[in-house]
Amino acid sequence: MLANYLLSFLIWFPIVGGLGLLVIGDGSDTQSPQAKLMRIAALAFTTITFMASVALYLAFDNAEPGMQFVERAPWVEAFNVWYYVGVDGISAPLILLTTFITPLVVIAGWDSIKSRPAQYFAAFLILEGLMIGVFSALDGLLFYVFWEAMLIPMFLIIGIWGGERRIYATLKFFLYTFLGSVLMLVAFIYLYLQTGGFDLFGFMNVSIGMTAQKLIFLAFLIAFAVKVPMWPVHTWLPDAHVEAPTGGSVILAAIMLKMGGYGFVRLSLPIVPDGSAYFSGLMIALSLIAVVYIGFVALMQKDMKKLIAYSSIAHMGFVTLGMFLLWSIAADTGAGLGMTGAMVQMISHGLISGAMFLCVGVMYDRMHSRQIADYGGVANTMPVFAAFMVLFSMANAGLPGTSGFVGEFMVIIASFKANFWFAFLAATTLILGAAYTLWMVKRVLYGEVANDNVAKLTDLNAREFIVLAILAASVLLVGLWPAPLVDMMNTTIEQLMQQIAQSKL
Amino acid sequence: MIGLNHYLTVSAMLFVLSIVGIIINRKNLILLLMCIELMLLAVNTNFIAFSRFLGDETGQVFVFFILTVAAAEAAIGLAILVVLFRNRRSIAVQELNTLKG
Amino acid sequence: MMLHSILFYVFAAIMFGAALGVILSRNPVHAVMFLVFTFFNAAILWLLAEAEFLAIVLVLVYVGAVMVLFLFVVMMLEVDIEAAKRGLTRYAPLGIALALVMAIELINVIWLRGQGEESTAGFAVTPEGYSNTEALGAVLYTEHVYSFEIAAVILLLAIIAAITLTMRKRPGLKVQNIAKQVAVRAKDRIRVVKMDAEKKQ
Amino acid sequence: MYHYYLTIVLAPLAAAIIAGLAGKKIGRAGAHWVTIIGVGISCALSLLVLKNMFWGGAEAENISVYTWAVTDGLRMEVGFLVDRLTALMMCVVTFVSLMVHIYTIGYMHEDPGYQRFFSYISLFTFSMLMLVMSNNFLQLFFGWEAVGLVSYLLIGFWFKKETAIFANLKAFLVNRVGDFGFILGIAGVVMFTGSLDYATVFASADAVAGQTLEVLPGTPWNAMTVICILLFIGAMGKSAQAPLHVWLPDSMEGPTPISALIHAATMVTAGIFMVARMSPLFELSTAALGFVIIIGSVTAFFMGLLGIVQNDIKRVVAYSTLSQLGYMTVALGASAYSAAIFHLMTHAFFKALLFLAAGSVIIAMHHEQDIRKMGGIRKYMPITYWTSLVGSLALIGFPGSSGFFSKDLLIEAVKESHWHHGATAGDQLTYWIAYLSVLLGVFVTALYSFRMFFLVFHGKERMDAETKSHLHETPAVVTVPLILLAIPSAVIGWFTVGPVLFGDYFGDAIQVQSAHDVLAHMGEAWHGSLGLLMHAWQTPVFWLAASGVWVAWFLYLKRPDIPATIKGKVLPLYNLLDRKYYFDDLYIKGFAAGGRNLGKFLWQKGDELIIDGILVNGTAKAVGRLAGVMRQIQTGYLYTYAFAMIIGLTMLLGWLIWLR
Repeated sequence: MLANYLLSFLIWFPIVGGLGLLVIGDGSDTQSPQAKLMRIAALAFTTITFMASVALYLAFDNAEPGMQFVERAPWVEAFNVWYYVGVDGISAPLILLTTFITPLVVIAGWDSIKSRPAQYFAAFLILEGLMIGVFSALDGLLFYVFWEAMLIPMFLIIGIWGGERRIYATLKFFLYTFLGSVLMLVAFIYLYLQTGGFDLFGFMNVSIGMTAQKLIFLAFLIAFAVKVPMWPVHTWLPDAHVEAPTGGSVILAAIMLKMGGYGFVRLSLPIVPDGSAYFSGLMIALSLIAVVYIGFVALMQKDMKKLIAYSSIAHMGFVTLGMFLLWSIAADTGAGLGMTGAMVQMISHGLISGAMFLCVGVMYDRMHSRQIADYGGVANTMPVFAAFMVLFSMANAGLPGTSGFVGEFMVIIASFKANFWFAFLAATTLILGAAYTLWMVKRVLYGEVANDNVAKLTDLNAREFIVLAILAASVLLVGLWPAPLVDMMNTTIEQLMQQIAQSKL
Repeated sequence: MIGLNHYLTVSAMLFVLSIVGIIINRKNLILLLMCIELMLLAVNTNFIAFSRFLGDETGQVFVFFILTVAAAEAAIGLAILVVLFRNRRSIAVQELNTLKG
Repeated sequence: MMLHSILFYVFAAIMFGAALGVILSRNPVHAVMFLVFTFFNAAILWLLAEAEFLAIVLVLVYVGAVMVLFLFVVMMLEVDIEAAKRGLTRYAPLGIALALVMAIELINVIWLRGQGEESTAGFAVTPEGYSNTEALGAVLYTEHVYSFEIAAVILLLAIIAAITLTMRKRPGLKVQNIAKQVAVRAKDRIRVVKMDAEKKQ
Repeated sequence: MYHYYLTIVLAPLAAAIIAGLAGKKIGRAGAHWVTIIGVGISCALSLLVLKNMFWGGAEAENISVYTWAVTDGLRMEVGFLVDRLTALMMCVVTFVSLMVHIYTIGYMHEDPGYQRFFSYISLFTFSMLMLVMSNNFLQLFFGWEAVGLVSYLLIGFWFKKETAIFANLKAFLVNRVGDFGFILGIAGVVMFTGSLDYATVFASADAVAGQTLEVLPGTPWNAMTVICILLFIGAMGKSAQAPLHVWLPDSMEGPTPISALIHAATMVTAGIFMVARMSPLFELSTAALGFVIIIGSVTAFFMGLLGIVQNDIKRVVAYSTLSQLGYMTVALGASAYSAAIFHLMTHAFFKALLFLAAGSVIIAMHHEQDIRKMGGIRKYMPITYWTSLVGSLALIGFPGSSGFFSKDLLIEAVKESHWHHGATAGDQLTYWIAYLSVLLGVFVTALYSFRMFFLVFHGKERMDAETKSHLHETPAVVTVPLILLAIPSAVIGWFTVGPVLFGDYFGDAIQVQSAHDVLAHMGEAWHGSLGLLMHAWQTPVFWLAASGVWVAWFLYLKRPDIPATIKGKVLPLYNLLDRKYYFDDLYIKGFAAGGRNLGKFLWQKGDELIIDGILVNGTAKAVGRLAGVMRQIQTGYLYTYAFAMIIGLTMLLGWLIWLR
């Protein structure tokens, strides 16, 4: 049965493709016929991967709370490490998001990457496979290997194809995330010593003392908080985004940030529920700080990419807020709503922030500037683009009917059950999100044509139009009819909530 | 009676003296080498005392080897010193700071 | 036994003074001589401890070879003695304090934490007919023969190292290159020039 | 009827999508035809629905269209609740929207963004229909925000104009402040009832009223009061109640047709409609009703005052809208929901009329909006003149006009409300504030309406010669909607007042507790429209309105020199009014600038200085600096290392001896 190896196919097919590109590709410029071949090959690989993930979606059983498409084979027998992968309602949507975004990134980088296109696309292909690996790994060590390996292509993408301060940004990115994940490894080793294996389900079932739970939670927290990123370990993100090439920013915002949220759901909550309960107040506080504090910070950004990066942090605050509401809610229902909201928010943020970065990329390709002050009146010369940008901005501001609203709505409702003031602070995003996004829109798109450069702008070409149109359609689809997405998660989240609610002491 | 402790004391005094020698002589590399020889002497004395105290000849065998190695060391050390002097016309310790990057 | 103790104290005191001389004398030649003297005294102390073989070796190897080497070097290098010995360093007080601390520590170890009665008593009396040299040889060539070989290699190494380090080619030195001399060919040295016969008168 | 409802909603949406996406292909005419047909279908079907309700005795229908999402026991659906309240609103919305569509053909015919504009206004109609037809809070919020979005797009339609794009951002943000409260209110509803569906929520409302919520620790508040006030904050944003009214006057920067659409018939009425829809909840919290009525009174009176000093023709109408919305809110607070909705309806007609008439004048004046540069236009534009007169008379409540019935009865309802009969001093205070506000508001309304009317249509011709030479009546696409709107403005009150207010038209759609039911009380003394008309002369309302008109006539036609004198005498007061009570200054210099400064502070001090500067790069720098210090130890002299070794040895020995 091919379906038995579907996940492995999803993981390794793009990696093999990427390695192939690396082997065949040389450092030629974008104009050569060989570079063209590389692009087409990269697109083919990502598209086939996406098709395979569609197959995964079609074969996915919404009613099954456990793992599906499980593959298990011994890897390092001396340490009881397994090649153990599988998906459930939490990871499957994220895998779909990954395979959905990557082809778009390939198309977006079609001819805006001037140097070493083969290596550029290869990096994205390998990255895609590794990210799918993270989302599907069920063995701690496998998870860790994918998690760390993922840093390498991203490090290279920012470091080679990035902007002027790319070395600073990429180092900051690398050090931050690496520091966090090393602590995760420590936690894994502790759990390995307790269970004699790296099986995540073994980790979930073993009982752990309170002190150990707290320490494990903190180790996980540092690893995942950096990735999410949560305040105050967020400062790598704006720098990394500003310097990364458009495709890098898109992947970073759309998928890599989700790793943090996914880590919390997959590891922190089920493995150390009591530790999570102990620190849930802290988590909620940090999340709310992210929403409010970062909202204000985003308001004052002069660089569009920085602004979107900060708005990403604020939106990811909703994710962590939704996840840790359980222990603040007295009633028996409502926490699942927060969790679902958090998951939906992750998917939605992947689409929206990806789209926003692509929008900035479209302008950057033409003007080679990300400064808001260099723009003004772009809507006059690029009306179609302006329409897309307004749509995505509205989605970013959480307008109902777009995907940005779904998660925020659920999380706000759930947080109201927990505490009025949680909801109050969370809901400030309605004002702040609109303020920073639309103020940027006002300064960039509206007004008279600001300068000659803007006057010379040309509207979207077919390639850009297709990418943005696909994203716009998906943003609207999730916003108007989130049921398919939510149904996919429901059973798993229900089971997860029960699991978390039980003490493991 | 003269026993272990007496020998140990003597060698300790010798050792401390050689340390003082190393510290106060920063001008002349030869003197440093000589202090090291003194130090080895102190160590050897210890070995002999313990060997006698325990009635085990192995300690003396050690001294034998130490003497061998010390002779080799002195030979090479002096050779280095000669080469050094030849190249820099000085063996003053304070001028030998090429270790500092 | 009384004599034994007196001899020990006397030679220990002399050795101590000689060691002081090593570190304090201004002239390196004097320092070397003091060092030789120190070694002699040490050898006597070792004799008192009935380690005759090593005492002899110390005198032969150290005084006879190493110290002479030192002396050679000192004399050969013609070091500007006065300049080299001018004044104590600024670290001296600290160094001396440190040395004192260490001395206190060592005394502490030796006298307060020692084996008590046992360690202050004299060494055990050796059996009749005991030969230190023989006993040492017995273990050295059996148990430690491997180390012994290595020590020999180390010495060889030291010889080679010392030679290679100090050897140099002086420009303008007239030496034979035997290999070159042997390898020489006739045609390198003799060129046969063909000449036209001289005109007959 | 399901397909009817679906068509009503989707026709404008489809039209909007066609006009928006295929605008270039179908051309200008195609764009206006497709949208007018779309809205026309909606309007016709809405009228049919209303007819079925009114005369056919059709029952209210609650239909679910599709399930948006279900999770954790919370069903989120999209569906329609069509009862009599909804039917009325649908008709008002679609009818006014249709008029505006037709009018736009004339108003915007030179504009390059013609198709886009039609797309927007159709989308607006769709959003508003979604809002009023919703059967649950989620969809209500969707419509709520969607009208906010489209108003943002419409106000900023002329996106090259700096004032317009400032106004649209302001409008959206102020609305968002309201929505902020609204979404919290919805969250409260979900918390206490576990449902978003109106029917379920209303059914469990009584149970909620007994519960408390500790907003501030240690002080339990009535849950229903908290929910209702939060919901009403949303209404304050949308219906532009003080202090969230600031967006509305500025939004006049948009093209005039959307002023009519937004400010007369649709967006601003959303708040009023919502409170009426939520009457089962609001009825359970007297405190919330008190909050509503006070906010309404303040808005009704003080915003009216501002109309007197405005010189922009559209802004005068805008402030009048604010004031009238205040009236409606007061009615809501007095539990006279039907009166509020009735006034909403009549107001929709005459205010749309006034806006469109103002737009007509603006077209004729070549986009001059300052009333000081108009005057005596009556003879050039007779149709506009007469329709404006109808609108103004309706606005001030001239006996017989639609405004008369709605406003007179509204004031009467306030007078008779439970606040008047309340026992506590607070009740009485509330009553007097509300009653005096609405009563004095009548005078103010008459004054500013006719000030504008006289300045525009009568008196000296103050425009320049160039404009004057081109001055003529606007084309039929403009005047026909004026006439079509003037008719209901004049007469609709006659035959609807009885059934709507006293005939139990709304049935279950609006629920009022019997103790609060002022309209039922008034209904006992109801003798038909004619009877009310006969007694019009005896009410203070009439005389206040008349005196307002007289003062306007005296000050602006008879003795135009006096206003300037008055202005000089009470300069501080004038400044206060001219600067709109300094609300804008407070918001822009206080909140907006404060927010920006806070953002700058957090960014530069928090992120860049503390986190990045001190914690992140500071750590790196500290390591570097430490290494720099440590490097000094590495002198490169052998004896230093030897010395260090000896020190270490000594310390190790010391540790072994003494410390271990």
